[in-house]
Amino acid sequence: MTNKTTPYAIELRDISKRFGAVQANKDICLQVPAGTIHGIIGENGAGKSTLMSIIYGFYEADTGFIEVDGKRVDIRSSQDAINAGIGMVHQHFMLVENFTVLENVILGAEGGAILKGGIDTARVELQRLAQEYSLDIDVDAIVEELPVGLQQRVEILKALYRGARILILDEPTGVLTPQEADHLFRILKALKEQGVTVLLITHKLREIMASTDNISVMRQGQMVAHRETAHTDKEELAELMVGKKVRLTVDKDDAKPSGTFLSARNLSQFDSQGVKRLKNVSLELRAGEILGIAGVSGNGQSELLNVLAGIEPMSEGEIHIAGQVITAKAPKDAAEMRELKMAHVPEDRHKMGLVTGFEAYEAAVLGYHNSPVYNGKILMHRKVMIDECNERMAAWDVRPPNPHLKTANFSGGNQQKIVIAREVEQNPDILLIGQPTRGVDIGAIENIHEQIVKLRDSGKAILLVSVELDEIMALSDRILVMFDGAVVGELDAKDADERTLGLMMANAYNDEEVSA
Amino acid sequence: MSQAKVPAWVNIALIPFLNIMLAFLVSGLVILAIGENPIEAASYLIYGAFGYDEGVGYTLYYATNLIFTGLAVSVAFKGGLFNIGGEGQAYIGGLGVGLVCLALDKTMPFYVIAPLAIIGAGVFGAAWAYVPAYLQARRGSHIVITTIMFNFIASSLMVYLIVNWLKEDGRMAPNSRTFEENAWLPYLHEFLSPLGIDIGDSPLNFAFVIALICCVLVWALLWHTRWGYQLRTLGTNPTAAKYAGIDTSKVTIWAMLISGGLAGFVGLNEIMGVNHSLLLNFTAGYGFAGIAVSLMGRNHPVGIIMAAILFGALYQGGAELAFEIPTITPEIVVVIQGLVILFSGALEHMFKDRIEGFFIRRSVA
Amino acid sequence: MFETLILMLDATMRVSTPLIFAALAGLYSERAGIVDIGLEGKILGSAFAAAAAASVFDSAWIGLCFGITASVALAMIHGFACITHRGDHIVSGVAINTIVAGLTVTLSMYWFGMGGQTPTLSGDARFLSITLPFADALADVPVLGLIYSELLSGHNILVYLAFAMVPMTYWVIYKTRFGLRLRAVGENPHAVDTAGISVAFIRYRALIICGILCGIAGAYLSTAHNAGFLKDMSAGKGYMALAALIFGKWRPVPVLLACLLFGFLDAVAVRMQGVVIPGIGEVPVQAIEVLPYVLTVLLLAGFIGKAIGPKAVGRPYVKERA
Amino acid sequence: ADPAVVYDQAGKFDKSFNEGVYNGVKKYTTDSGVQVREFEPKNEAQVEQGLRRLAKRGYSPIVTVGFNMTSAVEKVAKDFPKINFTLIDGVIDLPNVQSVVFKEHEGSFLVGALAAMASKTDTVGFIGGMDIPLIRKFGCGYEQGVKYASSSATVLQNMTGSTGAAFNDPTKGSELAKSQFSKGADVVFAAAGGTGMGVYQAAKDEGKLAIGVDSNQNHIQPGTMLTSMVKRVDQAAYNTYKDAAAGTWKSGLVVLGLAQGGVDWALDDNNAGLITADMKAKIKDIRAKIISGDIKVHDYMSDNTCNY
Ligand SMILES: Nc1ncnc2c1ncn2[C@@H]1O[C@H](COP(=O)(O)OP(=O)(O)OP(=O)(O)O)[C@@H](O)[C@H]1O
Ligand SMILES: Nc1ncnc2c1ncn2[C@@H]1O[C@H](COP(=O)(O)OP(=O)(O)OP(=O)(O)O)[C@@H](O)[C@H]1O
Ligand SMILES: [Mg+2]
Ligand SMILES: [Mg+2]
Repeated sequence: MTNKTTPYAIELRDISKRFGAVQANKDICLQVPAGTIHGIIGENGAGKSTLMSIIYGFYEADTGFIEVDGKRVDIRSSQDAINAGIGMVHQHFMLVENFTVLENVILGAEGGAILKGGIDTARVELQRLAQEYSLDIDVDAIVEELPVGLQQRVEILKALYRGARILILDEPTGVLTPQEADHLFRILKALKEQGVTVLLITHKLREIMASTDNISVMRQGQMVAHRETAHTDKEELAELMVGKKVRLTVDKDDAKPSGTFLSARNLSQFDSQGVKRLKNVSLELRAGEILGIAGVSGNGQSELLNVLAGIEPMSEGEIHIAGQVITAKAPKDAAEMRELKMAHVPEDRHKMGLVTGFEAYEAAVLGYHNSPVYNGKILMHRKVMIDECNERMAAWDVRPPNPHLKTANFSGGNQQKIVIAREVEQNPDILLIGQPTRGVDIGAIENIHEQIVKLRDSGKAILLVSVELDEIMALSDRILVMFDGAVVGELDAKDADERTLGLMMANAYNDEEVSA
Repeated sequence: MSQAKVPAWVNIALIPFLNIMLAFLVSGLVILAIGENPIEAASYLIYGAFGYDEGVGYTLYYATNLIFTGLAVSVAFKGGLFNIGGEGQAYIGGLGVGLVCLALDKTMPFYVIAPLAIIGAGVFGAAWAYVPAYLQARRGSHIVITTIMFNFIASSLMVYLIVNWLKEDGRMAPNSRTFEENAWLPYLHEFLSPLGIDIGDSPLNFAFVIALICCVLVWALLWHTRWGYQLRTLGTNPTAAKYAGIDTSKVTIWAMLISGGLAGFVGLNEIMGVNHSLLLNFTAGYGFAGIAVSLMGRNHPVGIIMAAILFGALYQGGAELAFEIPTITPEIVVVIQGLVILFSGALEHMFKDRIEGFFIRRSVA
Repeated sequence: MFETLILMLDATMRVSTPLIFAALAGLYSERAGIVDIGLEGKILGSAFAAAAAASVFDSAWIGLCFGITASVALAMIHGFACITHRGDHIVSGVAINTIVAGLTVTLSMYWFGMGGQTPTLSGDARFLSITLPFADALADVPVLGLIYSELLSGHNILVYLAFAMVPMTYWVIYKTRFGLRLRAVGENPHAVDTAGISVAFIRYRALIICGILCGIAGAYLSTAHNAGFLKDMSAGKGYMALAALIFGKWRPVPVLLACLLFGFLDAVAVRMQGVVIPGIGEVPVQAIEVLPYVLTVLLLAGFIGKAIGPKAVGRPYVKERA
Repeated sequence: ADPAVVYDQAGKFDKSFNEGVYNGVKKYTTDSGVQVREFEPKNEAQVEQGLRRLAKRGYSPIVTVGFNMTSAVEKVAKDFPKINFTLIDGVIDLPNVQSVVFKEHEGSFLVGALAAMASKTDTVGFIGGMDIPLIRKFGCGYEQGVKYASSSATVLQNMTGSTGAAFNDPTKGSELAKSQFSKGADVVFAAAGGTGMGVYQAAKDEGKLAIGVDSNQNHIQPGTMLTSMVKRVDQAAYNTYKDAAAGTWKSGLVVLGLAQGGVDWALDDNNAGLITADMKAKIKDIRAKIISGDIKVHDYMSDNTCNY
């Protein structure tokens, strides 16, 4: 960099960060010219948020350093970052919900020991900012009473109030309606015109293409490509993001779907804040068929699984299964759903699928602990459980094959095998399966995929939720794409390719078709 | 990266041992600070607790109460609930025992009274735990606060009942009348001396046997029944419990009922075993001591028995110590108890993280 | 009748004072996200330290300093466990209460050899009541005179301080930078952290204030309201303060009212022993004593409104999942 | 054998009842040079345990303090017939137990009369500890004395509580005293153990008079302690040891009243200024009349009523 003309607004040099065994960031280099909007894309878990948190001083990098305006800065805390003119809008908002907008904005920048002065200054300053960037907001409103879009505006105001010249936004549109998102991009543009540098993380290619100047792509903790927005397209980006992973070919014949085991109609669900997380989803699970649900995570897939499995009650809609109708008024819990021959491999094995403090043989009956097979009149049949666990460990090649090992002490892949074996071996009619190969190595992936196909071929109905496009395409017979809680498209697996799916997942497919 | 490489004995033996040693060390410093010799104090303490027959009897008698309350805390704890209400539940459990004995001792034989008294202790103790449990399960009221409040309510209730209704006429102290002997739990020295085992004239009574039986039952319940399975699932991973279709509020309520019932059994030992009348304040802090016992015993019946005997020895040895060195009050035992709670409970990460780190580094290297 | 009421309220002020200090102490701590059932232990520890020092140095003020020091030290142990080592707040509180219950008796036995008491304090070793100007002169003025001379005048300085602490706390919590950060850290420590403020430092400071206030509460018990330390003299006041804190929904003025209510019930109960009320008979004192606890349970159960505490209270703040 | 003493749970420094016994023990040690083994139990179980331990080691006689110990002493005395016990304030009928009880009503009568004479408002107060017959006995004797000296006087009576804690709650004591003062009382008699400390403090703070109990408590707040109703538990303890050493200790019931010097009122430098010659003379007269039987003081515990 001897002949650089203007220094970069921010430059990262060889940043690495490791969480325990996870290498979240590895040797990351990044240069962002001042006054540009720089997009960063990458799959879930690629390390984007970690990188931004390092820039913002929330985490400290293990190695590497950061330059701002050509000067090396030592960022050890958020305070350092703020002093260096960096502001961040986090993926999960960092707001004190029962504070007013004003209080949230001045928190940490109160301008004196007594609040009054700071509040008055902030009121005036916020008015100015609001006018300048059309960031209108009622500064005396309580934050938790504001819609998400406005809460995000508070985050932006927070950064600007502190005089941020570099603004990081981590998936800012994940929670926004299209209109709100449009408004946000107009604001970003206005900021850019004032010379603010913006780092924008998003999964939505349409947004990236529409609003950025440059784009960097991350994969598995590394920076894999940099592009100028003008010289790239969605297809290329999608490919860069997904990477040239080993193509997993699963040997399978065409599906021969027969009867319907489950049909769901207009399922909706509101979360505790009253936000609609699942929007009128209808689907059918047919014997001998794998139905894949594709989508960027956080678009309602988890809610769908939970509602189908009976873990969370639905708010609206109905499920028909085994001659029974389940509605919001007549719900069934997870145990009752299992009795209807439905099995469920949850997305998150640590949080849900396993009790990591249990020995393997105990975890291997979770959810089926009431089964007469394992229970005597009073005591549980430990021996039966252990024997069965031994058998399954052999059959599924769980290593080490030790039923008494604490579940926590198995590797991710082997934990997953324990869970899948438990659910599959119950011989269910329906198997709900979420992220079956998340964090599982290639050998195990193959094994798991084979089992899923085998299950289909024996006439089971399978619902597969995965954020891995490869996996969806390799396994599914039919694919639904979810976006923002709703099903936005349905494809026959034969018609699916990465490009189409990638676009649908980013909800950019229809724009594309219209423009094409 | 993981616990995988930390040997099991580190967690179940080394860390608790270090915690208790640190607690003893600090207690030793306190004794040193008040100008006494900790070694000498320790020798009186050990002699008092184990050095002679009667001392052993007393040690086990105190341990009986602590086993009950320790089990009570741990059953709730296994379900992720922190029951600070052992004191109140024990108190009310004693009321149950007392009422049974007072009602029946004149008319019924021992073998009728005893099972009814056991039921009385359990049911009353459980009933006292029920309200906080219900409020936690269905209304989300914080069980720690409600159980604390219920301790106070229990103590006022007992004063009211004993002073106004149960006190024997013409007696000064607020005690009920003394039960007839057929409502007394037999002393163990009556059984043991014919066998040639001498525990002196100690108050150790049949309740100790009941406590041991409870340990076995709790062990079986927690690790060998379906209900125990559900409880442990709930306690370690509530999300997994929901996933498994476990009715969490039902399990919560039952866990507290059992916990309260176990605490209530303190009444058997104290009321039916030793005092033979219903009196005030017989719980004497055993409910709180149960927290230390259960923390130290790692919430396992075997650990609880050992911890209870250790604390029983401290109580008994502490009394001996205070007898021999009057400047040291038996309250030194309370200090040790508190330090155990501090080091093996609140400061568990202080050692744990470092020691595990050490073993991990060693195994990585 | 009116006079009886005034006298009852007069007693209420005296009895409520330690509750007010302790409840405000809890308010600082819990508003910062630290559950503190160790209020009881801090009060007791301070009561002992204050009485011991006051009797040795023959000065109530020195006693107060020692009481505060002891209480702050206990608060720092709590902080060390809960903030630095992410320990369970409740376990730590129980531990502190237990340690103090034993240690005060042990130390006083050693120092004073009086079975867990300290010598009786008199003169300068105690906070004596202050007669407000003209109190005696105005005593005969009807109604107002009585209120002024009996109810308002004639308390010791700590009583007035307790009442002054309420607006003071209100001001600190709602009107200062520290208060803003304190409240924020109890609601969402992540927000505070990303705003460039140290979560641990704020929480430690909150605990120091908590320690100071509990220290005053304890010193009041042993050197103002009473004249010496007695074993277990806090007698559940810390828990009662916690109840008042919940009852007042973690806000200064309602907390004050809750303390006054509890104090009033206490004052009534003191005078109810064996009193026969015509038509009703003897009202058991226990029924009155127990009211604060019952009310708190009802409140927690949502039967008389909802008690929602600071959102992050009781949860250790962990930045990294690793 | 070596002598011993077991205090009750209030401990030997309760400034009142136990401390009285302690004073007797101290005096005996000073006079005879014999050390007395002391034990202060901390809970119910330790009372019996401590007694047993002492008995086993052969201590005799063992002085035990307070009615609370009655059942423990009874059990242990049965098991150790060779050891002698003296129980103060309780009655046990065993060949190796001496039971010492006092005529507290007589002493209370005296201080009641003094209170009435010292009162300017003709209103006096009584604050009892735990609400038990024994304490009512104090109250009833006191009331009779007050009425004897001034038939028009008002006696305000309060009990502190209904549990043992009522003997150790100075805060409540001071609150009760303040409430009695505000109702016009200017002399208050506290028969309430440690609770009394709060009463005396309140009297001092408000410039009223208080009457102590059990030991001579006049020194606690000199100048505002009118007198103390002393109950010579020290003597009971002292005599036990002395008699035992001399071989004259006898089991059975010992009742100590005014005549035996078991109860009395206290006059020393601390309260000399408060007692006028006239009062002194009157009290002397009353005292003589009680001893001679001319004044019959009703004992509450004889029929559990205070009808005199
Ligand atoms: N505090 C933490 N402790 C341990 N591991 C972490 C932590 N934060 C992130 N990780 C891990 O680091 C990796 C990168 O995570 P990061 O959140 O940066 O991904 P991301 O690209 O932002 O993903 P997403 O698109 O889902 O937001 C993941 O494997 C994640 O599990
Ligand atoms: N949550 C956990 N708690 C404790 N130890 C764990 C945990 N998860 C994994 N481990 C341990 O960490 C090691 C590495 O785990 P990881 O999931 O990365 O294994 P892996 O090499 O990817 O194995 P696999 O090939 O089966 O996926 C495992 O051997 C396991 O013992
Ligand atoms: Mg992210
Ligand atoms: Mg892996």
